Amino acid sequence: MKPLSRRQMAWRAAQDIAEGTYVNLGIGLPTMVSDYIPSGREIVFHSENGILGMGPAPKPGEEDKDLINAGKGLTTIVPGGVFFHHNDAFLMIRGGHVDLALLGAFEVAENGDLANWTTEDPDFPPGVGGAMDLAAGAREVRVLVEHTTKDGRPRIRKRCGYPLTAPHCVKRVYTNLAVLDITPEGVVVREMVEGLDLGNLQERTEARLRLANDWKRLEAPSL
Amino acid sequence: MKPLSRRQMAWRAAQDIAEGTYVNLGIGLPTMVSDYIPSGREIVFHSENGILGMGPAPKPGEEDKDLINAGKGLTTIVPGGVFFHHNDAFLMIRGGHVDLALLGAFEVAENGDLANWTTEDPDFPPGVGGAMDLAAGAREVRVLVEHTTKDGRPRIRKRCGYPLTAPHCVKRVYTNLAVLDITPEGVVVREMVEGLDLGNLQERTEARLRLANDWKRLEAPSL
Amino acid sequence: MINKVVDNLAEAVAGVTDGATVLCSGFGAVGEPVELLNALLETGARDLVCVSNNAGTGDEGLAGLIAAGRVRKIICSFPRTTDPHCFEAAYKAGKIELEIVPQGTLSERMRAGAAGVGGFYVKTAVGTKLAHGKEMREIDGELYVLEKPIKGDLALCRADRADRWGNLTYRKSARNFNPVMAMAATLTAVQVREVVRLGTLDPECVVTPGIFVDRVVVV
Amino acid sequence: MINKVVDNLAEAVAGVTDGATVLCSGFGAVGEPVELLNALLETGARDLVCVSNNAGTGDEGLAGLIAAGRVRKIICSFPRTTDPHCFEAAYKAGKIELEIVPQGTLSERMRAGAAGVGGFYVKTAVGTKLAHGKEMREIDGELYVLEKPIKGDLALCRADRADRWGNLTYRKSARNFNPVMAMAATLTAVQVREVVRLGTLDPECVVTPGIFVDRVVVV
Repeated sequence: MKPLSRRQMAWRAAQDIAEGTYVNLGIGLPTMVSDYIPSGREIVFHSENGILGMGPAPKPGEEDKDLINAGKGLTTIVPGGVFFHHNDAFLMIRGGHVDLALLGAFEVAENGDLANWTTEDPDFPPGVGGAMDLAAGAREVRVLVEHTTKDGRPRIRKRCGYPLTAPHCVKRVYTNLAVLDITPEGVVVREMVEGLDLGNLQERTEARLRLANDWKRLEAPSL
Repeated sequence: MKPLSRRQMAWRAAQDIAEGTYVNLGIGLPTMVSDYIPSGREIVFHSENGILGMGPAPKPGEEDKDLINAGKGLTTIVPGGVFFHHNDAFLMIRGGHVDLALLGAFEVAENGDLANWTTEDPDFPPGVGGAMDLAAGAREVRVLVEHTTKDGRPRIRKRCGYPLTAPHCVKRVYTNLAVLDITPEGVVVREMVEGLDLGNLQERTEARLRLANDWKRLEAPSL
Repeated sequence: MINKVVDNLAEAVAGVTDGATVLCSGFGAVGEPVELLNALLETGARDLVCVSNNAGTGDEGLAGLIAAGRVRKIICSFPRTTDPHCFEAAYKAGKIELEIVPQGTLSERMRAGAAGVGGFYVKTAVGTKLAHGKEMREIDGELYVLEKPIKGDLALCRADRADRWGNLTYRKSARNFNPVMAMAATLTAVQVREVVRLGTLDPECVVTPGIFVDRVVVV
Repeated sequence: MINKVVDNLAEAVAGVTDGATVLCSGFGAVGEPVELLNALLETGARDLVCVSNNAGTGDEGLAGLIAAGRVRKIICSFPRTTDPHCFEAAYKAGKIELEIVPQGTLSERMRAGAAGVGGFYVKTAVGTKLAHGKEMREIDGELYVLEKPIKGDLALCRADRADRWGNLTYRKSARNFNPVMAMAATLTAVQVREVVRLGTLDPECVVTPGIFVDRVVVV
């Protein structure tokens, strides 16, 4: 079995983004997706702190402390990029103008429920940021997440155990083992990595899986 | 008796506007108020179609068809003036950021009710424009209106006969005969033109009047 | 390459269907996308619900649509502006339905449609006949009326400059309803004076980001 | 002559009282009015309710107020941002109350406070524990939660340039919460990099019109 690396997961998610899509990338793994957009394909990246047309991280010497992304890392804008205030940034999210939110997750349930904001760890104060706005508002929500936790517990579940970010919002999940669609008929496997069959994958998944008739091998270049 | 002319009414209302006030002037007579602000006093005029810092009508040759006021007449902006969209223009009104609205009226009632948007004439379709937003939203509403109709019926009434624009909103009324304050204790006469006493004024007024102890003659320069 | 600039007015309004709700920008004739409205007339679309501050000036644009009997209903704050004879004739003949909405509420209802707000409470119109039949609510001792969002199937707007991503700037008071209407429709078409190269518009001064715009046409 | 420019930071925050609700702008440290917040600390005001996206970075600004025990409650979307040690210490010691609000709802609640909107319905947080205890409503077949406005007694903001009327422009993503917070308070004080002569700022590019601003101080 050849699980994808995190970079390969980001690459795989990037391939599905059509030209002209307005995309918000969550903090962490999803942020890496912008590195793997096929060249020549114009995608407009939205940042909750008031940017459309966000570009790559700045080159050394070109950093501007007033230009940051949602994760508070330094960023840039591309030609055509614009600035606006927080209220307009979230009007775009809540009003369904952002076509796609690619988010991280703790858990996704077979009905599309998403849990990605708190594990209720008593040692840390909770924080939600823009997670609920994105999950409830973006026209489509896709998730990037390792298929299981480090100790092997499944993250694709029948019901989420952690508090929900939004119910019924996730349409597609990219894991290190598979590409899964959340459909009214359940969780459908679109792609699996080499060396896995449905039985092996089901063992690592709490949600009931169905194999798409036209399923494919999940493959990514070395990155 | 020396009733004020319309220009003198506008002049009188202008004298009460303190420096730094954000003012919206209604269409018609109130629009003339801007001509009589004492020189050197900075007042910021707001227009519902997205202007702060509206100036006088343009000089011949300086007209710009994209720069109009709420009455659709050509206007100008002064240094410090800015443009914004309709939604922000009405956020300023509804949110109480506009300090003062000076409006015309068909009738004002002794409880501060204002009727200034429709006489329910069946020959004309009704139209409200920004009248209700201003009456309900501006921090203070004052009215400029002839004391009676052309055929002598009082416009300052116990209750408005025409449909209301907003209840309990008018604080002060400038007429061609008097300056009246709408108070919790009723309508108080602050100023009357020469040749009138309270009895004469009451005859022209349906609302019950009280004379302020410190009432004054209502006087205005020839204009 | 993203390119929202279309070749002509017909392309800009292509696909509108009978019965559509059309947000028609402008304050009187200023900021009114007259040529786009004329193009809408040429599509033959009928039974339209038009949302606009006024109800048409002169004979062109929104007035022309009304004169041709294409507008079933108009939602506006003030139908009678400069030269409203097309609307007045249709109204007197009982050929057009009129819904009067206070101007700020009209704008805010469209913003709600754009912002994913399902309803909101304002004091405007409380205690007046324009609140009749609407739900009231007391909040912190004051009465408010519940207002519902307005979403357009199509918005027709007018701007000054655009780029191929649909970023827009406006000119003076011609901005008026354009930014809020551009946000509030499924399909937004904008007529502009000039299209400039991507990256030319100052990113601090773009008023309508291209995310709200679908088609741009130079007039 | 209207002149909103004050001489120093102490004047800019003068008059704030114990128990005040203070809107503290910034997204992390970007756009945070650090010097105004430091000046607020020096006033000695306590028992404050602070509204901010985060809960302070490092030791200055909002973090300094929290470390000094001046903040009774913080309303924010994400308390833990870069270096939140002042907040974390206060939170673990049970010395600060925390209300978590989704970021867009936080912004929209302040806009409602600014716009005379008494309440509004959004889908954000429906079906989650952040909607517990809030009123729900079904609109057109979908569930919404009722959200209430937030108004500040004081807003502390940071901008790039200003004029004596209080018109403001911002710089890149330092704009963030500043425009909405500037609108939503009874008293708005802004620290700026530069004050320019009236008429210098392009009237098409002013982001916050001076009507929302009370005091400007150059830092």
